[in-house]
Amino acid sequence: MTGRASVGAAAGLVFRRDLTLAWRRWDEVAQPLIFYVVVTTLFPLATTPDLNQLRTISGGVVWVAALLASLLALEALFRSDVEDGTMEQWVMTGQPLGWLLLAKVASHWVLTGLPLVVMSPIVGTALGLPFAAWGTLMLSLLLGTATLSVLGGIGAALTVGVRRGSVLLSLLVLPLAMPLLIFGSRAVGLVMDGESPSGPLQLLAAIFFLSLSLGPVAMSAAIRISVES
Amino acid sequence: MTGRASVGAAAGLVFRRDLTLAWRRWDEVAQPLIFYVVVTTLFPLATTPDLNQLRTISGGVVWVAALLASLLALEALFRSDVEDGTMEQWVMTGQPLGWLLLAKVASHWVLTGLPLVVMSPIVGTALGLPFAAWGTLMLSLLLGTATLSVLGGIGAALTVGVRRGSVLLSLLVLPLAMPLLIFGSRAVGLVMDGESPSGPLQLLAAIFFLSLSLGPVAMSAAIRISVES
Amino acid sequence: MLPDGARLAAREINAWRGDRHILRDVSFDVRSGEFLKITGPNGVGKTTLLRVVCGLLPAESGEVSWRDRPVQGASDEFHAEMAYLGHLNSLKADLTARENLRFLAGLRQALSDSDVDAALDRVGILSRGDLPARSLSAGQKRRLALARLLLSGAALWILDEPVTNLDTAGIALVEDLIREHVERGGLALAAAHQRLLDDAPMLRRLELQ
Amino acid sequence: MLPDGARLAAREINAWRGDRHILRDVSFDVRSGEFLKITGPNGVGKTTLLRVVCGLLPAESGEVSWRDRPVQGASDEFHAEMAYLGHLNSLKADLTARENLRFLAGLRQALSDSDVDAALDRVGILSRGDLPARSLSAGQKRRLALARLLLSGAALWILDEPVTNLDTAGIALVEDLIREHVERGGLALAAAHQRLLDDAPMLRRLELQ
Amino acid sequence: MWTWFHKFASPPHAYRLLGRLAPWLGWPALGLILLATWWGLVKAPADYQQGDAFRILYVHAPSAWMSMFIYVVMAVAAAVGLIWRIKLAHAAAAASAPIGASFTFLALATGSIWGKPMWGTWWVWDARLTSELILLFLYLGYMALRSSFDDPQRADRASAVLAIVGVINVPIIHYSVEWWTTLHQPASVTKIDKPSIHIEMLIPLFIMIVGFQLYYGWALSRRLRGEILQRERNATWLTKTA
Ligand code: HEM
Ligand SMILES: Nc1ncnc2c1ncn2[C@@H]1O[C@H](COP(=O)(O)OP(=O)(O)OP(=O)(O)O)[C@@H](O)[C@H]1O
Ligand SMILES: Nc1ncnc2c1ncn2[C@@H]1O[C@H](COP(=O)(O)OP(=O)(O)OP(=O)(O)O)[C@@H](O)[C@H]1O
Ligand SMILES: [Mg+2]
Ligand SMILES: [Mg+2]
Repeated sequence: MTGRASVGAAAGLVFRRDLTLAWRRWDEVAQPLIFYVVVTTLFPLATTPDLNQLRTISGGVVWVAALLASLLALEALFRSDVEDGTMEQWVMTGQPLGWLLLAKVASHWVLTGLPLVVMSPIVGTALGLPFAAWGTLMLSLLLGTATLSVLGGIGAALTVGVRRGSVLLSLLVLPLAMPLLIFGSRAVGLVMDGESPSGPLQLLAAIFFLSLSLGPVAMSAAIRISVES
Repeated sequence: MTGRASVGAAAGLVFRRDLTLAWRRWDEVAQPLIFYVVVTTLFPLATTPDLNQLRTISGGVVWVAALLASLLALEALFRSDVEDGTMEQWVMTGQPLGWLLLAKVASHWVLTGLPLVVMSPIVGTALGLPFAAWGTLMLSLLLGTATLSVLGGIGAALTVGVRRGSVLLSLLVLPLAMPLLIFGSRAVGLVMDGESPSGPLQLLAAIFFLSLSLGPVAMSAAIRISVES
Repeated sequence: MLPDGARLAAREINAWRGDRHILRDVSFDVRSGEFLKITGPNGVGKTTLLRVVCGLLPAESGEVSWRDRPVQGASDEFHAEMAYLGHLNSLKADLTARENLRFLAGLRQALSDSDVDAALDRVGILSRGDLPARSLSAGQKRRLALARLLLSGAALWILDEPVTNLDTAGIALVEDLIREHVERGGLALAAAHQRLLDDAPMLRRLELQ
Repeated sequence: MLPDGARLAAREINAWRGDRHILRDVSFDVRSGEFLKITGPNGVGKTTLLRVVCGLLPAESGEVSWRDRPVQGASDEFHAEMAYLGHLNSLKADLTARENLRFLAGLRQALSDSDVDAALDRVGILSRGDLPARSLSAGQKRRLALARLLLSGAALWILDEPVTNLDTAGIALVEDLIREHVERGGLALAAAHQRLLDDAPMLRRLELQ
Repeated sequence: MWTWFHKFASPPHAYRLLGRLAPWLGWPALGLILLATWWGLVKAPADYQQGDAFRILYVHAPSAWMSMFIYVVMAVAAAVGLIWRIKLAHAAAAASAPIGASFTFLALATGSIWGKPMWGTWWVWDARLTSELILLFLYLGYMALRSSFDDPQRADRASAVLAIVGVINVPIIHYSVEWWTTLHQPASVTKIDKPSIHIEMLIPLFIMIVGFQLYYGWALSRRLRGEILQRERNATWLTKTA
């Protein structure tokens, strides 16, 4: 034992632990991605196969699917750690809890958000999204899913101690997620109309940094309440 | 103690237990509804507020939302019962396990599927779905969500264990859900075009009875494997 | 009074966990009116043995028989006559103590409210009957799990460290429950580290190593 | 050697669970080199008291102080010096024993692989180091949780029924661990139903009722 | 000062004070609201552009403002409760939520009734309308979260976190008309320097606002008394009062 672990080292451990756990249970991790692909590929089947009509709404469809897929995975974010007593140990490490939770959220994003971003051009193309909009779609999804992970982290931390948390969680998080959806799909829409998407993208970035600064405090306050029992 | 409980009584208890767990409060009953409404409001936000354009995809949107809502809650269907040891007790009640699990799936459907069916006309109308299509939408959703619950139950039973093989099988369940989505939205599409939806509806009914007859056996086999540890 | 002449026998059980051969040719035999205490250090395979007997784990070889018929093919009949208390209490944290009993023990036996209350009273947590299991103390949870046994109507009790988390009065309670059950013609198997009915006449021992 | 002169004091703690007044004016005082054993029947409030001390439950009134400063405002400093072992083992079932230690104890102390192995060896499960925690026996899980304490580098140990599921050798191990820790200048609190260091000179008792 | 504050915030004192306060808020509220309704519907001149349809403004704008105002009050109360551990503040936040949700609903309903003649549709997915709808969901989420906890203390603190996080939405509602081009009316009354609205229309609007504020005070004190009763049901002062 070479002395006290630094905050960075502790956060790094949390991050690596979650990747390790995900590797052991990759069927769970794959769920959101499968959902995302299935929803977007089935959307034309469920609605209309006409690419011209699809194209106008493709950005929005990809965005909604990404939003819902992220939500799918959020519910379990803290649950097992609270139930098996890991979380109460984290509260008592003497390390700033907010940073540990942020590291956990980051690994969650790497596991669920990032794959959605990476897959989005393929999925979008299947819906008729033009090549020119790829960059904007990916950038907006990058910011959007990351923000959603933080906001969802707050929601998950609040609802982890209550019954039927999943529905309550979406009730809390979806309203906060609506602006993301609006700006994200507007950015894609703008670029498809040949205009500059920088306005909505900047707003997305602003929301991201806002939630990043609020997230750790709110999450750690919520988790402290949830471990009380 | 007035003697051994009958199978029907046991299945009834499982059903009531899950309702009790979920229905502790009025707001928990209302939450699936609110969730559903929120999910479907996201679509016009992300795509287009134009009702004429929305109308053509409204059936598909409602159907995709139903698919998500079923998936959202299904993942955890058996997990807590397996982890806290309830499931191994069920295995050892001497009652036919398949029926107990079917009762559990039924209560899950009553809590998540049925509210979606009931709300669908309102939600559909907000998306421009014509009155004439209400009946078909509700009937197709009734069959579809029930089938999804059973199929999802099989998937959940398979994935709850740690076995690697379960992953492949869970990947098989989602594709099984695809025909539901296709037939369901086609039925709605047909009736909106003034044609008879009975073809796809009959197919849906056939899939439902098929899954109902397969479900109990498949679920109880999968659960017996997952409690072995 | 329970049906008489019941007999549980295990013959040369071998079981593996992963790549470890945990149980090697374990045999035992318990009859109506007997209590078998299984001892041995941590990790020796007590839980493994009990779960094999319950049919929750497959054995590599050997046979478990109940009333002189192999358990293997007739597990529903066997399960209907036995009750298992594992390391886990099998409680739903969100249901009250009463509901837990009604919804789990009720799967086996048709129960009236007074049955449930009598069982809660016997294990000393009647006053906590309407608390969610989540709010019970560790020992109260274990007592609730014991109450489930009382309501199971089973002839064979299989107990894995039943006195975990119990106070002195609780240990005496478990001893009384087992004694009464066995004297009524039942059978009991328990894994335990502590003293448990060590001087009682019905005790038989199996030491794993 | 741990820093000396540490002192944990609780003054007139009152705590409620739901609408029950569980702890009424509970006070105690432990110094470096002492071990406080908390006893009392099931459900009396031992766990509640320990969790209040840890700051995991709010007290209605009263104060816990560490090194003569109230814990309330300075919980990170306090937590850095204490380690809690609850009824739950706080293990991730899918991680191996080694990984469990590295990822949980590592949050507090920078650990090398040999530290982890030494701790596993001390609690007697070194040979099980690469098994997922899910596959460990109940007693082995408890031992793994004890290994976490050894690696915490904390001056204050708060133990809730540490000997749960342990065999006779395991109980002796816990006694040795506590004795060594306390002799090194540490403090320990434990709730227990069984005998635990009952004749040791460092023992102090608190009986709840 | 601090001791005075704690005395004021003590449940028995607050309970009695609120009981005495309520009638002084309730009756004036009723009077003012009736007066403003008469003034707005009958006395004030019709709008030269919109005709009589605009008269719904006298309900719409005040209730929209109240919906935001109450949310801010709720978030501030929640923050006070969280930081200084004052139970009464949490109780005030909890008691405010349903009132705020009702005003939000009223704003949405009157807005869409007004939107039908003005914009030809009940609803559009426009930034102000959407953010106001989100406000309703926030209120509902707040109430749902509260009722999901058995323990009022935990419910207090968990819902407080949500209330504080959600307060970001309030400036978004207010500035939405400036940040995005929308159908909705830009600020005309709340412009600080010179309101671009006729004084004849302004007076009943202000009366209505004061009326709504008093109504809020009245409803809050009644609900707060209920909350206190609920929370203190085991306390000795209550058994003595009863
Ligand atoms: C459902 C539809 C509507 C909603 C949700 C809504 C919402 C709001 C909100 C939240 C405010 C307060 C904004 C603030 O002070 O920051 C407001 C004010 C106002 N609304 Fe609406 N509104 C709706 C429809 C309408 C319509 C159709 C009109 C008229 C054409 C209208 C006219 C006004 C006016 C004049 C104000 C006062 C503006 C000011 O001075 O700040 N609203 N509305
Ligand atoms: N996959 C595996 N690979 C190797 N060993 C395993 C595996 N799974 C379990 N084991 C070992 O099998 C044994 C299981 O023993 P079991 O749980 O039956 O012990 P026990 O006698 O009940 O112990 P305790 O007193 O601690 O409850 C343990 O030693 C465990 O390490
Ligand atoms: N919401 C509640 N309402 C009423 N009583 C409660 C509530 N939550 C917990 N309790 C009671 O508080 C007590 C908690 O005790 P605690 O867990 O501290 O006991 P303990 O001394 O650790 O017991 P054990 O030896 O069984 O672990 C129990 O008697 C429990 O029934
Ligand atoms: Mg064991
Ligand atoms: Mg305890």
